[in-house]
Order: sequence, then C-alpha cells, then structure tokens
Amino acid sequence: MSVVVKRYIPLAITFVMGILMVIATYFLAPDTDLRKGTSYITAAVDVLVATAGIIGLVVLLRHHGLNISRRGKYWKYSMITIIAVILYLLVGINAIATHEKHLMYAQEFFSWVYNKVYAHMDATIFSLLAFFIASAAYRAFRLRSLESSILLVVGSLMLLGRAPIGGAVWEGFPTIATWLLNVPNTAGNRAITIGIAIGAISLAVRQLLGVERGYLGPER
Amino acid sequence: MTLPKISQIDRRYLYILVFIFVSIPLLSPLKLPIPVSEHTRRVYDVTQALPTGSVVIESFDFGPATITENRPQAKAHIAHAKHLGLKMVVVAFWPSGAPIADEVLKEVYGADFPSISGYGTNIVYIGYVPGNEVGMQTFGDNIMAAKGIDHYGTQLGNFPLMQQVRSAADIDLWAEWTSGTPGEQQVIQFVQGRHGGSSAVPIVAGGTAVSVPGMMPFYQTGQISGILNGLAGAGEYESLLNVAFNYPYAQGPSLDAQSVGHLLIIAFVIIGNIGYVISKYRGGKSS
Amino acid sequence: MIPPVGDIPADFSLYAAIFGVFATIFIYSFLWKENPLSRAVEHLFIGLAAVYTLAFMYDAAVSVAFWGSVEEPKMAEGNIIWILPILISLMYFFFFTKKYFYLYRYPVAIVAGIMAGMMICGMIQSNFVAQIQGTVTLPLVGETPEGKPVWGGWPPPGLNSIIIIIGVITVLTFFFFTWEHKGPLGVSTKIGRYFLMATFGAGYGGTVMARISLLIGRLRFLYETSYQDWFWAWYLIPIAIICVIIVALWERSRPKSTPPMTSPAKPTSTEVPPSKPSEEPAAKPAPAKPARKRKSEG
Amino acid sequence: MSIINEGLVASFVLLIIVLAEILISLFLTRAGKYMPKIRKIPGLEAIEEAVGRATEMGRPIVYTTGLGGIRDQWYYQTVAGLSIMGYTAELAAKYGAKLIYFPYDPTIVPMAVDVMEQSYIRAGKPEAYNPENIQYLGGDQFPWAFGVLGAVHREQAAAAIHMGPFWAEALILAESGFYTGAIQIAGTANYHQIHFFVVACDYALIGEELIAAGAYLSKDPTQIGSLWGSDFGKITAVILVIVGVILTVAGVTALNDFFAL
Repeated sequence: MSVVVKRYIPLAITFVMGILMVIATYFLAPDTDLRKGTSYITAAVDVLVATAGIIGLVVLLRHHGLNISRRGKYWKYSMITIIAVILYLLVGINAIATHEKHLMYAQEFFSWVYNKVYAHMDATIFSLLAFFIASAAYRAFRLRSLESSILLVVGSLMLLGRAPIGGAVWEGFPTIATWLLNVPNTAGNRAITIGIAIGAISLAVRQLLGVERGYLGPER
Repeated sequence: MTLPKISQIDRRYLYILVFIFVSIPLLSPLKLPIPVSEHTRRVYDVTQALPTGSVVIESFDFGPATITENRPQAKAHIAHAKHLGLKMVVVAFWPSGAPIADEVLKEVYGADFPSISGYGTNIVYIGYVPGNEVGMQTFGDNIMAAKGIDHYGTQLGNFPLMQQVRSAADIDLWAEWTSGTPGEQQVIQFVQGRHGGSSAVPIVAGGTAVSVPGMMPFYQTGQISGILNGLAGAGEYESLLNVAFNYPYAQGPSLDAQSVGHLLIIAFVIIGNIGYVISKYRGGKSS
Repeated sequence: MIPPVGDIPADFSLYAAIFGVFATIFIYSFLWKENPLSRAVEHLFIGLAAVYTLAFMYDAAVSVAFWGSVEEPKMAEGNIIWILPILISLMYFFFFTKKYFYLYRYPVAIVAGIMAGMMICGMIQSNFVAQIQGTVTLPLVGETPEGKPVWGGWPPPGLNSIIIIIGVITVLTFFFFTWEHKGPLGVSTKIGRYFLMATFGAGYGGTVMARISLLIGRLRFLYETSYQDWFWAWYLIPIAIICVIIVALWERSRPKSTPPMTSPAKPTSTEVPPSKPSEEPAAKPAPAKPARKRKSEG
Repeated sequence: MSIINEGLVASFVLLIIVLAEILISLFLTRAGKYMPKIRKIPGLEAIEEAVGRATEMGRPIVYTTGLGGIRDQWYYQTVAGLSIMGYTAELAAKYGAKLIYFPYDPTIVPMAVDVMEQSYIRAGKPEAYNPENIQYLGGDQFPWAFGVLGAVHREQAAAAIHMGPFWAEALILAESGFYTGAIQIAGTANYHQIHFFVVACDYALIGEELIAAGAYLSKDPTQIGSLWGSDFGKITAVILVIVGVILTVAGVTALNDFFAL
C-alpha cells in the first residue's frame, strides 16, 4: 500500500501529465477551449512550485542558525546571512502589506534594493569571468595535439575577427570569423543539438515509464 | 627569468594586466573604425522593412548581470521601432528584466512614461510574465491568460493595442533580447514553432557573445532572421542608426577596450604556448 | 548620474552606489584569495538572494493564480478553481515532517510530467526536425536563395554546404554509445571530434568577447558614474583597495591557531598522486593535466 | 481540418519513429534478448577515482547540478545530474568521504535530500547521512556561484563534480576549482558552455553523454536499452540527412514537402 502512495501514484501522475501535454500539442487545435484548458495547466506550474521558495529559505536559515548556535566555523558570517534575510524579508512583507497589487517585486523599495544593491554584486561576480578567462587562456590553451590546436587556432581567429581591431589590421579577419561561425560552428552545434534532442527524449521516456533512478526518490 | 618559466606566471599578475589594459581605452578612447557584420545588418533590414503600424514584441530576457551587452541592443532597437512608427508590446520573461525594461522605456519615451499619449495604442509595457518557457508558451497562445495586468497595474483589456494583439498570430516581429534561458530557443520552440514558423513569427535576437554561436544553426535555417552579437552588435547597430537618424553612438570606448582585451588574451595564449613548446623541446616535464 | 527612484531619497542612492563600489572591489579581492571581506559580501549576497528568489516565486504564483482580468478571471475575480494548484503546492511542506515526507513528490510529479511532455514536443520539432530540414535544404546545385551561383565565388556556398553536412554526420556518430568506434566509424568519429573542437573554439572566442564586455561594463560603472558631477569612484577605489590590503595584512598577522581548513593540508608530496586521466580517445582532447603540485593559496 | 495540428505532422511522425525505436530496444534488453555493449565514458569512470582521492586526503567532494530546477526546460539535465549525485553519494558513503551538495533551485531541495538519503541507505551507512551536507545558497545564479566558489576554497575540496545545466558560472567554477587543486569532472548539455569544461576541467561530459549518464551508471538493462534506442534515433537522423541531400541534389522535393507538413 504504502509503496503505492509513495511511488506508484506519483509515477502515474507524471505519466498522465506527460501524455496530456503531448496530446495537447499535436491534437488539440489552437484557439479551442480544450487547448486553452491545457494552457491553464502549464500556467499553474508556477503556483505548484511556489512553496519551494519557503523551503529553500528554511533550509538556509536552519543551516546558518545551527552554525551560530554551535559556534561553528565562520559563525559570524552566518549572522550576516541571517540578518540580510530578516531585513530583506521585512521589506518584502512591508511591500505585501502596503502595495495595492500585493506584488513584492513591483514595490519600489524592494526592487530598489535589488537594482541598486544586489545588481552591483551580481554584475561584479559575472565580470570575474573576464579574469578567469584570461588565466584559462594562459594555462589551458596549449598546442598539445591536433585537436587542441584546432580549438586554439579557431578561438584566436574568432577573437581577432569579432573585435574592431581585427578588421582594422586585416579585413580578412571578420570574414574568417563569420565563416567559422556560420559553417563549422553551425555543423558542430547542430549535431550536438540533434544528439541532445534524442538523448532528452530517451530520458523523458525513462522518466515517464518510471525507470530512471535518482528521481522521485528511489524505491522506498 | 628563463623562457620555460614564462609558462608559469602567477595568475594574479595576469589579472592585474587585464584590469590595467582594459581600463586604458576607457579612459582615453582609441577611436577605431567598426565594420558592420552581416548578422547586424539583417536585424536592421528586417526591422526597416516592416510597414508602419506593424506589431513588434520587445522581450527583455536578461538580468542586470548582462546589461552591458543586452541593454544597448534593446534600447537601440526600441528607438528604431519608435522612429519607424511601429507598435510595441514590451514584456520580460525574466523577473530581473522587468525593471531594466522600465528604465529603458523611460529613457526612450521620456521620464513620465507610461503617462504618455501613445501608451495603450502604440506601446504597452506588460512587465514580467511569470513561468519561463511555460509562460512563453501561454503568452504565445493567449496573451491575457499569461498575465492580466500591465507592469503598472492596469488591466490589459483596457488597452486598444491589446484588443488587437491577442496571441502570437497577431504579431509581425519578435525582438528577443536575451542572455540565457528562457531566450531565443524557447521563443522558437514554444511560440514560433507552434504558430506557423518563421514566416508567421519572424524573430530577431540580440544575445551575449556567448550565446550567439549557439544561435547560428537557427540563423542558418532562418528561424532567427537577424542577430546582434553582444556589445559589438550593439555598437554596430548604433552606428547604423546613427547614420539613419542621428542616434547617439555611445559604445565607441567600449569597443576599443574590447579590441585591447582580445589582443591581450591572444598574447596570453601565445606566451603560454612559447613556454610550453620550449620546455617540450628541451624534454623537460611539461607543466 | 543617479536618478532618484520614486520616493526614495536621492541620498539613499548615493549610499547604495558607494556600497556598490566597495562590493565591487571586495569581490575582486577574491581573485587574490578568499578573504574575510569577500566572505562577508558572499554571505550577505546569499541572504538577499534567498529572499529575492522567494519574492519572485511568490510574485509569479500570485500573478498567475490571483490577479486576473475580466476575460481571464482568477481568484480575485472569484474563479475558485485556482485554489487547487495552491493546495497541491502546500503538499511541499510535508518535506518537514518525518512520516509524510513523501507527499512532496506529488507536486513534483505533476510538474515533472508537464515538463517532460512539453520537452518531448519542443525538442522533436525545433531540435530535430527543423535542424535536419535545415541541413537537407542547404544549397548544393543551382543557385542559393539569394540568387548567387552555388559554385561561384570564394568560398563557394556549395562547399560550405558540404562541410556542414559532413560535420553534422560525423559529430552525430561521435555520440554513438553502443557501437565501438572502430573501422569506418572510427574515422568518422575522429573527424567529428575535429569538428567539435572547431565548434568549441568558436564558442570560446565568442565567450572571451562577452566576458571582456562585462568587465568593460563594470569598469565604466566605476569610472563614469558620478553624483552631481562628483566622480566619487576615483576617490573610493583607492579607499576600498586599502581596506582589502589592511584585511589581508590582518589575516596574515593572526596566529595560526585557527586554521581555516577542514583538515590540515598535508604536504603535497604525500598526496595521492593524481591518477592519470586515461588516454582513451573520448570526451577530452588532451586533458589540461593541471599541475596538481601547485597548492592552492590557502 | 486535419487531426494533427498544422505544421506538426512531420514532427509527430518522427516522434513516433524515435519513440518506437527507443521503446523496442528498451523492451528487447529488458527481456534479455540482446545486451548492447556501451562504450566507456571516461568522465563517469573517473568519479570513483575522485571519491577515492577525497577519502585519502580527508577533504570533501563538492557536487553541483548547475542552475537546474524541475520547472524549467532544462530539467532533464538536472534529473541526470541528480542520478549521478545518487551514485556519487553512494560511493562517498561507502568510502567514508564527505559529499557536499549545493542545490540551486529550491524546488529540487526535497528531491536532493531524498536521493542522498537513499544513497546512504543503499550503501549501508544511513547513520553517516547528514542533512547539513545539502546547502541551499539562494536560488539566483551569481550568489549561488559565489557561494560554491567560497565553499570550494574554504573547504579545500579534493574533488569538484559539476553535472547539469550550466550557464555563465561554468568557467567561474571550473577555473577557480583548478586553483584549489581539486580534481574536476564536469558535464553539461548546454553547448554554449561545454567548451569551458573541455578546456578547464580534467574530464568533461559532452552533451548527450551527460543525459545518458544515469542509464550508464545504473547498469540496469532497461535503461541501457534506452541508450541503445537513442543510438537508433541518431542513425535515423544520419539517414534522413543523407537521403535528404541525395533527393535535393536529384531535384526531388518530397522530403522537404514532408518536413513542411
């Protein structure tokens, strides 16, 4: 009994929903009521997972709370996290309480914190990549074999062709870069794309039939 | 320092070099000329060919992390569409794209946007549409099922433009500014693919330079009609608009810095390999 | 210029921008080494992110289930059916109970099913059919769609077509799992791997471009943002850098009684020698065998 | 008014063909009629070595599944990543190494807890399972990436395994993991990021290899059958391309007309 409730019913639900979406795409004509009905099911996905955000927050608070109470490693930093959560949450709750449409995100102060505080850190971490890419270029691009040489040469030609200076030095560089992008790159990416499509469908089949392990909790 | 050692420079020196060299052109621009690539020109031509009154979706699907690349692309295209008298429905499928779109619209239409005369007839800003690709699919099938109100809280049904534009079947161009997922591929899969292909819903896309190679197969098949490639694409588009109607060309110093950055990276590759090759010939242990 | 936001005083924006400069430099200090300042920014950032994630998940749910329009009534307009997904969503909370833990699987199962179904259809159409279609319609004889001769000019479009077709087929063979890569198949996979490397090279070139752009954006923020004609970043950058240096010195001067590592790092020579990545022709061209003797800067 | 929606006939027919290929080979292997030999995927073989190394060094293994949740289109990579996580956790439990998992999307936190606990039970060491080893870092890209980065440096991870959908953070993780001296195994099907893993990591799983990993590691005939079937799917693609090209050169438009249906 219990394994039915724990495992087989969820698997059956997955199967039914999956088949339903396939049927909706191929057999329900657009603009019919049935098709509209399935569009409500897809829209409901966001409602279905909404509570997970709270779970994430609780897991985070529990981790850092335990760390503080145990005076574990870096517990002072855990306090920063907890204070940040509480303060920002207060802003959000205030937003829900005062804003007419009850949207946290549209509230000015909440999105102000995002745009003026959060966004700086976001963009900075992203730009760390410029440095990492420099060190990766320096240490990893070596003429070891024919294959890595192809990678290196194509990458360098792209660099020259896609920046204004390449065209200023020799007008052939942009042409070569465009050709590389349009021809060999298209071929490789297209094959990867096709391969991924097949692989993903095969995984979806495993999943809908309930044979993929490590998903929905293995047999318990 | 012996030669093989130059393949073992501490990475921190490289970081400092990157910081300094990229800074120089920003502080004193080099004013290099920029060639316009075929992909950029296609975006311009496709937009230019639309008759006045056509409906364009401007989709802001990027976050603050990539505003350097995507924001000037989107801003230039919106200014272009405004100049041509096209009707625009502006959306964001990324939550973080919504405030950026608001900012851009305020820059193009003036600070009192949306309290301007054409709002509701020529342009509507729907704001964040939740649901990622699912939201996109719902949006393509039935816009008002995806979201009932615009960014500023007004019911969509009140706008004449939204009475006219009900689903993806009613639009003439989808301009997708994206740095990830959902992005151009999701529009292709869940909107264009379900509404009659690229002839019915042409797409122009602006991507970060990372995602553009992945867009090429779709460009080659015509599923995407034109591409703005990162910051360079934005700069090229700005220069086209600059010729057409004196749109300010602001990306010059950035593109110069870009050139210097690329040369520096190539220099790193070469230096790294010199040390590698030499140590290989000496029969030493490769690092 | 920092435009004032709504009713938030402009001074606030200045403080936020100053914070932005400090945060930028502190995060860059991570490039030197993991240090208390970058750690503090990291923890602050994670806290904000958790709330932000919650906020937009909440917002998405509310705008889907609660606020509708006359045409599409939702709960606020009296359409009670939308309470159903909300109730199912609450089953997630059984995650916190020991006994009914498994009930969280129900919303997961529904969503997974929907996504699997949607993915199958999307994948087969745009990643399979359209890509094959795009390959077989490449110009090989006559004229290109633009009206140019297929075998004229340099490089001739026909040659490009042939290269793409060969590339697609050979790379596809690389992904065969249940046939040994021997004989003709071995040749094909080898060519396929060259194509893959060219693809990766093009991707890498594009990425370098994007990443440099990001750095440019950050630097322009640092150099060009001003407040009432006061380019404060010029003054703040040195201050922030001095902060980083002070903290670095302070860390170095601290007694080593509290080593920041989980386990005392053994001298490298006694470490397990990095087992050799097999030289089999596979995923990796030539593994950039990292010099593992290099210790991290701990 | 046709039964199948306009423009989707070709994709439906091909979907049926591909599904039939997968299902038939799946049932053949399940019934024991044929057992295909799978080529080695070195990246997956290396996981055991990475776990062993972590055990001997007494340092943890850091595991991530990228920016995947169950509510996005890339969730299939997350599912694949979770499968490999289960396998890695089982090995870690067996050898007594510490595995820290950093979920990105809050929706997969319960799934991760479930998978990890099951793995420890399967390895016969349920008491070694510690829920603290699943650390949520805020469901946004760069806070998450920076959090993983900080953790890799502070914990001096001996191994870093990244399997799932990755975006810009791929190189942040790969390059900085290298400087802590961690052995790095990574895989993604996001082709715009694969090259980073190929360049910067010790082992990389390219595209479909990641998706196939769950089946590869399970050694379960049913799942291996689905891999065999997906090979037939690729052969179908190759045949379609060759036939299509020949027809196009010969001036026959039948196949193109079919695709346009």
